[in-house]
Amino acid sequence: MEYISLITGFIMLMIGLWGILSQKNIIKIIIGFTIFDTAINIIIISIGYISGRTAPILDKAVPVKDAVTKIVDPIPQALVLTSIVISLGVTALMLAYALKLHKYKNTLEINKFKDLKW
Amino acid sequence: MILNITAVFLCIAILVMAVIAVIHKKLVIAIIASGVVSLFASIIFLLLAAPDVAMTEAAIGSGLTTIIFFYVLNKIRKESNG
Amino acid sequence: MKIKNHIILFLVLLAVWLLLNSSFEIHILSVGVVVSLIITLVFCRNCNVFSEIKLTPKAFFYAIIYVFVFSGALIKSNFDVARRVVTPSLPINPGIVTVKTKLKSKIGRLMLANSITLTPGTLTIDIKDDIMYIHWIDVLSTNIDEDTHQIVSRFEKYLEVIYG
Amino acid sequence: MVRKFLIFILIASFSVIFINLYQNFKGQDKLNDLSTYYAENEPQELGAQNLVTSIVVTYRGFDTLGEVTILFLAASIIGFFLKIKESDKQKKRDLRKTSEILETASKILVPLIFLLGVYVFANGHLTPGGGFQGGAIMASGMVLLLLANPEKNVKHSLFSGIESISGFTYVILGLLGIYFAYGFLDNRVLPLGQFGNIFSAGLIPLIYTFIGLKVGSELTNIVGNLKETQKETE
Amino acid sequence: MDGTLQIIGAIITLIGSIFLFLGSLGLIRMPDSYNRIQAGTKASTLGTILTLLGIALINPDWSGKLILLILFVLLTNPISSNVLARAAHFINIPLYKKTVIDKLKKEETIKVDVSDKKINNKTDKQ
Repeated sequence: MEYISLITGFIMLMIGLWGILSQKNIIKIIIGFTIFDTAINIIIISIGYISGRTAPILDKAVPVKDAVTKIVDPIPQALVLTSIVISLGVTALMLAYALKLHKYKNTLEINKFKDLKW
Repeated sequence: MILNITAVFLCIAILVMAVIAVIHKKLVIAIIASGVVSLFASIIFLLLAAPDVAMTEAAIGSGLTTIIFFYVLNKIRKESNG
Repeated sequence: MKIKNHIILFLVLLAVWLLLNSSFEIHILSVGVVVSLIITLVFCRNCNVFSEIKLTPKAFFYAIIYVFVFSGALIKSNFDVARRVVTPSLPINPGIVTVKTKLKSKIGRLMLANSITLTPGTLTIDIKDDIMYIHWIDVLSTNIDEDTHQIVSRFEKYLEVIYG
Repeated sequence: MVRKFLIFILIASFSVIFINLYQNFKGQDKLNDLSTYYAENEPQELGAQNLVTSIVVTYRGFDTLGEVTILFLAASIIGFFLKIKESDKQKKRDLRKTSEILETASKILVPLIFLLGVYVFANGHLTPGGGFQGGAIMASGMVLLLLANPEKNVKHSLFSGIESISGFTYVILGLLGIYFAYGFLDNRVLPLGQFGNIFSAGLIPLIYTFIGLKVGSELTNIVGNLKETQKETE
Repeated sequence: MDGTLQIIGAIITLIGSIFLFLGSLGLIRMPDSYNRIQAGTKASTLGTILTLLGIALINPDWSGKLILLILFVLLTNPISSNVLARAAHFINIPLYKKTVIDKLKKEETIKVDVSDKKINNKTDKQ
């Protein structure tokens, strides 16, 4: 299970990287970034997974005494939880930049933005 | 065993959708494909025993992100037409 | 009239809260009362949706009958769609027709549109005043009165009593 | 052509790294020391059923504070970027009227969606869920309201007010932990209560409620900003 | 005794998934988007309801939340399909070529004519 999701995460990360580097449209580049985010989250979660164990919630199914032998690692989940919310903020920020750039240049092609090139 | 087979199918679907999201010419289809990637990723998180993360990904990754993309796309289209 | 709105919304929210928690402990009940009261006061400043529900015994009786009529129509519609999908020649004859409705209350019209969408071969597209535009997968006639009789009237006689 | 070749080389080198990483990955068979400590001592120390919540709110509380700050910065930068002129605000837009069905349905559905959001963050210490998820659900309720009434705008002052008040209260609750308990964001200010009850785990439900309100209003502000800029051109 | 309840639940879940499968088959076979929305809405509504009922029989502790989910699906699924169909008609997605009649279209075309005239007037003034 963790091997399958780990290798999916790696391939997805490379797809996202390829999208970021090879695409010309700014919106497509931002889509590449969101795929990159999701891939990294999948990798982190699958590193914390221990096969055959359940979610880190100590209810009826997992008594408090046996918690150490029955739950998966909760720390990566806590980190990914914050990472997803931040990724939404960053995506929205990038889209706002894209809107502003489109307003000034009236295009979304990344090759047209040469103002900082010399 | 059944979980592993399900995970393999889901992962193949995720990879296909990711490729579509990156290479498709139409922006609308690319955005929807990236939303579908997030939705399937949330199921993967559920299979990896992380229900908190699955809820967050389903609500934020596939819901709000797609809506924000569409608002921006709508705005850009109106600017280029008018 | 306005206080009825608030009370109905409050009761609906409290019922949803108790179903979500599926327990009746005093802690959960107290938190639910506070939360439902706040949400009711925030969102019900100018809502007039719920005041049109009639709270008579007859309406309650008709609502129970309506649930059965509606479930029957839903199951029938699914077999209808399944038959059309599986048949190799794809026997469809679609079109957009108009029907008339007598209902005045907003929530009644919403429920009518939902029921029409979930019953055999029909899909509500738009609703303007008392005319509804309906996409019909197998058009039998284009006359407005006949269509109204075919599609609307079997639900309308119940919804008219419930919502007015 | 050179560019494509360079991209190919970059991705190929990344894939070599990943193959090495994958070959050395054994898969865990037991928790590491820190997680073992959390799993053993959390029920006595903090009293929350959901370990992830206890880590997010208390053990790693500083991370969450920084994360909420980053989200606030992102929201305010977007607001600064997409500011529209006062003269543009008055212009009327000629929008398609929404159907009566959606308008009626939104009046019924939006309170229910908000109740669901409150349920998710009030039960964050017992079941999966918490402030971030509840805030996202509330923000999607606001999106439904915006879709049903396209002429209306988000009241930015109201949501900024909610956001700053809840952020301020969050920090104040953290400081109470220094005074009454053993450190910043310690939850043992209130009694821990019975394990598994809705009034348990000290301050965790309160803190998560304020995080939820803050995240929800920030996301609503972001969506509102991106929506309103549609006005500029017409 | 518990076993029979679970078997009944599993059978109901299976029937629900068959309806879901038929709905997705309809999505592929139907010729235009309105017919696709029809097939998708109906089959997915009943399929989801039956699946949730089956889960409620298998796991009676969750029945409160599942009843709530059923009510929510019944309320929201038709509304979303109505909004989709309305938007599709508004942006002029073409109907199937065998379509008999389109009464909504006539009014829309009249409206479009009026707006065109307005635009023409504006350009004349300029």
